[in-house]
Amino acid sequence: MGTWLQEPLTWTNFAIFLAWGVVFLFIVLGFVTYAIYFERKVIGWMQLRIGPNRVGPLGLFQTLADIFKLLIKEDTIPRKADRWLFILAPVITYVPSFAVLVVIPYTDSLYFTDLNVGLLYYGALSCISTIGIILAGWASNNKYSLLGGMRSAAQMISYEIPLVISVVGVILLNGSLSLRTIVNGQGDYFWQWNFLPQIIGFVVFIIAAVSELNRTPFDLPEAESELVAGYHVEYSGFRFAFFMLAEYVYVFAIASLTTVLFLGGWHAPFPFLTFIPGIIWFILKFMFCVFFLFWLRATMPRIRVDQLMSFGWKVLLPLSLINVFVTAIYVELFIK
Amino acid sequence: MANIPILTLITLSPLLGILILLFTPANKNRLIKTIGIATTFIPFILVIWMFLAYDYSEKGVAFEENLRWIHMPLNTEAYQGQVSSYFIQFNYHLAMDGISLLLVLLTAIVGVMAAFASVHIKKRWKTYFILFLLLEVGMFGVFMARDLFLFFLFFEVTLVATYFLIGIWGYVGREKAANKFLIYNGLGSALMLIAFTLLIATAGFQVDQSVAGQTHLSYSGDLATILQNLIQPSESSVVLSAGMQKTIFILLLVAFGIKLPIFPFHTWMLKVHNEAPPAVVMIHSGVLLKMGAYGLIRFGLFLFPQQTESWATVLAILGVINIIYGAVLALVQKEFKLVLAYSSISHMGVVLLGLSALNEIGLKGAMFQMISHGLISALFFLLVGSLYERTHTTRLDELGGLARSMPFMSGILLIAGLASLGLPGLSGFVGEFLSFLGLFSEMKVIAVVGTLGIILGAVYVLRGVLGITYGPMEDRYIGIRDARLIEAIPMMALTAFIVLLGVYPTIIIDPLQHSFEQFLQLIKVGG
Amino acid sequence: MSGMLGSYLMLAAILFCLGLYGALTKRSAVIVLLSIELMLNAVNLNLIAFSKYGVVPGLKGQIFSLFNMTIAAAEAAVGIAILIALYRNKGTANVDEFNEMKR
Amino acid sequence: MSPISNIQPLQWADLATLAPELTLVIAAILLSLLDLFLPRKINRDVLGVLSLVSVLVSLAFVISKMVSMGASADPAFTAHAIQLLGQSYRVDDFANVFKIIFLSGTALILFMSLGSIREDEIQHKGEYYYLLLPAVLGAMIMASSGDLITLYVGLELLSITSYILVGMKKNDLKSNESAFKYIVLGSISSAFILYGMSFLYGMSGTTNLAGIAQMLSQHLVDFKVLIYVSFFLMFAGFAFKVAAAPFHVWAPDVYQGAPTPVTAFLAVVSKAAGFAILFRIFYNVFFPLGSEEYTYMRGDLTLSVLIVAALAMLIGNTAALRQRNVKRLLALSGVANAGYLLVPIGSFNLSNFSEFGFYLIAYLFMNIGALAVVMIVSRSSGNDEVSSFAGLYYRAPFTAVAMTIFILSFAGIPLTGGFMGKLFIALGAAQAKDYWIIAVMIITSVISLYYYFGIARQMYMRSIGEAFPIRIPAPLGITVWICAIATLFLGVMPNVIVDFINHYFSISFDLFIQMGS
Amino acid sequence: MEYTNNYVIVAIFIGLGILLPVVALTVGRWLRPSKPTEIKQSTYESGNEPVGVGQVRFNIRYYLFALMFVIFDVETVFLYPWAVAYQQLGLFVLVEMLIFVALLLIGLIYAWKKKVLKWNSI
Repeated sequence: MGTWLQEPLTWTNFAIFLAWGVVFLFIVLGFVTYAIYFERKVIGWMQLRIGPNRVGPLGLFQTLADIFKLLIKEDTIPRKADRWLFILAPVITYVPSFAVLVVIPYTDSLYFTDLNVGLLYYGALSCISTIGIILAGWASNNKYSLLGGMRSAAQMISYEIPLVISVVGVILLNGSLSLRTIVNGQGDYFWQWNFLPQIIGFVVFIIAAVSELNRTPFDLPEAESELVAGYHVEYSGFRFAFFMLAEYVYVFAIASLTTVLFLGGWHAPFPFLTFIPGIIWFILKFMFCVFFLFWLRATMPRIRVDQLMSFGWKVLLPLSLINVFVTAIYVELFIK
Repeated sequence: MANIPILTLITLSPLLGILILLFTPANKNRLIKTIGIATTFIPFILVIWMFLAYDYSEKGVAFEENLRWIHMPLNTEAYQGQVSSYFIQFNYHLAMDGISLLLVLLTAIVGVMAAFASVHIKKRWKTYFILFLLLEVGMFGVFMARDLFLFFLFFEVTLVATYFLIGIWGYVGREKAANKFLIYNGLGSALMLIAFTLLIATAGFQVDQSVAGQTHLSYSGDLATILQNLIQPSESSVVLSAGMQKTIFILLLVAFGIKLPIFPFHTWMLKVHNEAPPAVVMIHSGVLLKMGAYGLIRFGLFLFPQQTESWATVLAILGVINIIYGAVLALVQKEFKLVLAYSSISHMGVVLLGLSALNEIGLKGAMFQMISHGLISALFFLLVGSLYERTHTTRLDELGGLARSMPFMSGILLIAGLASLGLPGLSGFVGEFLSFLGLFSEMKVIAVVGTLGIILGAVYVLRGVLGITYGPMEDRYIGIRDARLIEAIPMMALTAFIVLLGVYPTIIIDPLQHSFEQFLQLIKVGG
Repeated sequence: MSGMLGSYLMLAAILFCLGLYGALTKRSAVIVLLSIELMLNAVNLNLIAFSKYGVVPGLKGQIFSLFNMTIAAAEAAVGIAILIALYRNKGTANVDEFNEMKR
Repeated sequence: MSPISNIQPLQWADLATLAPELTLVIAAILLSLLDLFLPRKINRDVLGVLSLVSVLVSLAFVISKMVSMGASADPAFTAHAIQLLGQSYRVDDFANVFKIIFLSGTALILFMSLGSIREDEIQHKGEYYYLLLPAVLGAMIMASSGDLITLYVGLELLSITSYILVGMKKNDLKSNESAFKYIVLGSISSAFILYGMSFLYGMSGTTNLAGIAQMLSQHLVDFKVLIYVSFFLMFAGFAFKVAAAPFHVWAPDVYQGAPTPVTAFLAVVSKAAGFAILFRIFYNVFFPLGSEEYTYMRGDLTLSVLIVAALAMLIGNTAALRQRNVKRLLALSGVANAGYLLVPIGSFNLSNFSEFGFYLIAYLFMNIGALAVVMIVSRSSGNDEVSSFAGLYYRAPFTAVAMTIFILSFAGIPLTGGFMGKLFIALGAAQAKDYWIIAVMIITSVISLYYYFGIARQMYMRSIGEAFPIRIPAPLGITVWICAIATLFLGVMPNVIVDFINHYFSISFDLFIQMGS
Repeated sequence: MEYTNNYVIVAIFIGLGILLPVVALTVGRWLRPSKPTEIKQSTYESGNEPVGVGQVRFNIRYYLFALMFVIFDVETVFLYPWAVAYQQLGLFVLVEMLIFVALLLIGLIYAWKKKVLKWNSI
């Protein structure tokens, strides 16, 4: 895949790019479909329930049915809503979530782009989703939505900073923002992966990432018990589906990013395991990350909003800054 | 004798009084007045002494003080290696010639008299005398300064001091009067400053190569330097274009014309005469107006003889307008102070006429007229002050028949009036006579028209003076008393001076002899 | 590439003018602050265009724009803080009503 | 990556050169922490004293640096400037003169605030005190910078801090409002400056002033239009910062709404800093233009500076005629004074920097003095109207006399620093043969007489019913008298300052930034 | 090296991202019913009649956090290039960044002490 990037841009190549893009889009959609199913199953299992089991064998078509239901459901736009923003908000939320995926490398040769500012690109684009959420909250002209939107914004911006700073340590070690270079910088022994040298950064990253996803225990913006459904309370049908879609695409993105940044990407944990193709390793690690996220949701209670904010500012931010300096000093002493 | 800085002593001696006053408690009213009056005597005595010691043949060279003061270096980088220093220089340069001598004398006399007249001041004597003495410093300085910067400095000192004197101690309309005074005179001094700046930046430029291998460039405000550069430019000095000369001359004309005042710029002065306390008007009318004429002579005539010559007719016409306009309006005034104010305008017109003659007689006449008018108007306002003290009005229609209850003051008033209308034997006559004589030989028509104004002068002065002294007296004035001793002394003194000048004019014409020589020579050469 | 430069400069100029127009005419204080940000970002665009397509391409322009972003952020932060204080006391964010002081 | 290897990092040795700046940085940080952790009951004037001390220490560093540089300089002035960080920071006598002005102005302002700021006016006194430090630091950076980026950072450090300082009276609507106006208009002007700078960068590919100057003069023909564009954009922005008409509209409102010491800071330090970069950029970048056939270009640029100067004088002075609020009045007089100060920049002559410096120093003293008097008066009357000066002479005679001195100085009456400054500026303009600007200068001073003496009129000629004496806090009184004496001293003995500036300052080595080194 | 290709793909992804909602919503429009009623279109407030305005004034805290975010987020603008270039630069750069971040930490402490970080209601 990487070789095409070297070739001059012709219509043929463009068509190939486009085709791959579409294929990837369907892969992602497929992932989302079965991630939802998987999530319900896992949570059910952990809560000693069965989970979906009616539609299709083992309930495998449950999510498809849900999607279809959403598709044919009547779509209401509240009279008082700001119509255009209301329509635009889910799109704004969803588009970046898909667009960030472009920088993720899956194996040494399987990647879409190799931007030299890859990480920055990810950070920059993922921020835009926040705007979509605030817009949704605002445009609905509903108290719950607005509060949900604002909460979401406050939470996202509070955790954005630790998230962004926690990866500085990784950048320091590799001297590049290109995700491919970062993976290549990690070795074939698992202790060479960034999560061990960067253990503080890793922990901060994981916590902040979960929060960015608005998932339990940080799912305050859509806290059903207080805000009904938060910013998307007025959304129904497929517009609502896009918020869900965005959330699960971000699950995909964060899981891949964690794998790439901290878990050595496609590298095997030991050199003798390199005979297994990189893509397998990647998928394994990726699956683990996804599973971890679901696991969290089943295990953790939702935290209070004041705890949420002070945790972000008073713990994660100083920690991530410390991590930056510990890493810098380490690089100064041992690498340079 | 040459070691004593007599000019500085004269100029700065009032400061001594200020210093003492600063440490005098504000409530000791008599003490303050005594100190104030006493202080004015110091310069007075010094000036009299100098007047007697003045050696006409030396042109007062003995009296000159020149100290380096402000020395502002300029950057010499542009001339690296060629110029060893480059600077702007303002000196503390005082000197004395006939013109200055007379005006300083006038200042000293009027200063003493006005200090006496200040006994009528009702409040805040301490501040009053401080400002009064400051004003005196300014006036002495103006007449002696031989550096443009220094001149301007003293000029502004008089401006500020007068502003406060009018504004704090004047009558009801004092604030307006003070403001008008400030704005007009501020404008005048601004124009003057522009002219001076131009002069310093052009004619004040000097190249000194006296020491071998060292070139010193300087801009200087020194009058002698500027005169030298303007009249006899050396090859290194900046030659002013005709346009530039004209601009500067007009600026100066307007600047000093406001002070003089020349016709369209006179309105401020009426207000001041009307609203200021009489003691201040004595100074103002007696001395400050002369600063305008002095400036015109010192900077207009002496520095720009050619320009003056070409503008002589205009000056003369302006003078005539002043005379006639002042006289006509003085005729119709109902307020005696305004009569005097307009008469001042008229008399300053005579000064202008004398100047525009551009011959020896005319110039001497103008100078004489300045001195004489200074004394006469000081006397007038001394009387006005005492009068107002008693009657609380100076409106002609409310006054009359005062000769009966205060014969002494009425007599003095009559003498002042006669002097003012130019009765031979009193000082006013000599000035007017000489001025017109001078002009007759140059511009006959204008002189004739001017004389008409003098005739009108007789009418308004007599109308005013006689209206106060004779005629029916209102009942409320019956009990009023004649002048007290402290008022009588200055009145008599001033009268004595007026008579002295009338019968023995040479006493002040002699010192003038040499002062105009160089100028007249230039006129002849140029013409 | 000079055509490229020209169009970037034109875009920056348009953005700058839009920002200026907004800052001077809008009634909502928040929009005024936003317009100012727009002006600053127009400049950043200019700098980056110059650093890429300029006569003498180089990194300095990009560095400059990084500084600008920081400063603009600080400015915006202070602006919002002041606006909050004002809003608390005045109860409105309408620029037309900020007329406490005598003309 | 070659550009990275070009960066010249800060060396340890440079820290000594930066001592004045570092003093302020460290003091600001420590004081802010101190303010946070000091118990509430401790009077925050302690912080004021400490700030004052740090400003004075910094001042001492600047002066010692200046003297040592002056001593080591050989006759050819080659060692006159120390350049740091790849010529982006530059310590020369131009900068040092300005730094002395900034620091002494700030020191006076801090001193007069001690004990005279009331808790109900500024709630967070501690913050007020230590925020002045970064502000003055920004000004110092502006004076010292040789690079557009440094320059802009300094400018914004000053501006942003001033925005906060203006809004320091948190519960006062006027203060909030003026802060908001200030930040909006200030940011717009920053954007203008920046936009102009971006063109400079675009034409030269560098942000270093020397580099820009070199490129511009080499490729003058190609960039004619852009040079004008960038000049006018930047000039508009700077005119905003120094409050020169027609970009002065913010000044009256901001000066009125800000706490009085902050007004003094804006009027003196902020304005001076604006002039510092104006001077530096224009003389480095724009005015060396005009080789051979393009001399008209420089003529155009200087002429536009003079036109703005004339406009500032005219508009400032005439608009001030209508003001009834002293702070607004001083703001507009500040506009006029910005005009006077622009004259030496716009007219080429051999002494323009010493004229400029002299007038700036004179302006510093008279302005701070006048605002200190305003503080005294408004403390007792509760407002800043001109009428609150009524009868001041009866109530506080010495203060009234001091105020009179400031007024005379503002109005340009001899024996005061203000007059001397204006005279020097006028003479400089006359040397450069810009006669018309002299006329404008002097005539507008006449207009100004009216409103300046309006204050005098209130003090001496009006009286209020009861003449109870005003209580004057000692620091305020002392500040007033320091300023009054300095104003008189400058008027009588101007040589001292002028000689000082002239002794150290050299146009070609201190103002112009050379390539290389 | 056709580096532009990378951005072409980025553009394709963004385009696909936009295309999906457009297609899905358009298809949905054909499939779904549309029977709007007054009640359906009213604002949801747990089944009650909506009270007051929907766009309520929110807590001032949100702004404060937004301000904090702006400041700290921009910090990363410097941290990232610094981190990338760090290995090629000298020790002094570490010290400089240390100072820079220390200043920001002081800002954080300031906010902390001034109780900005304390969340007290919704």
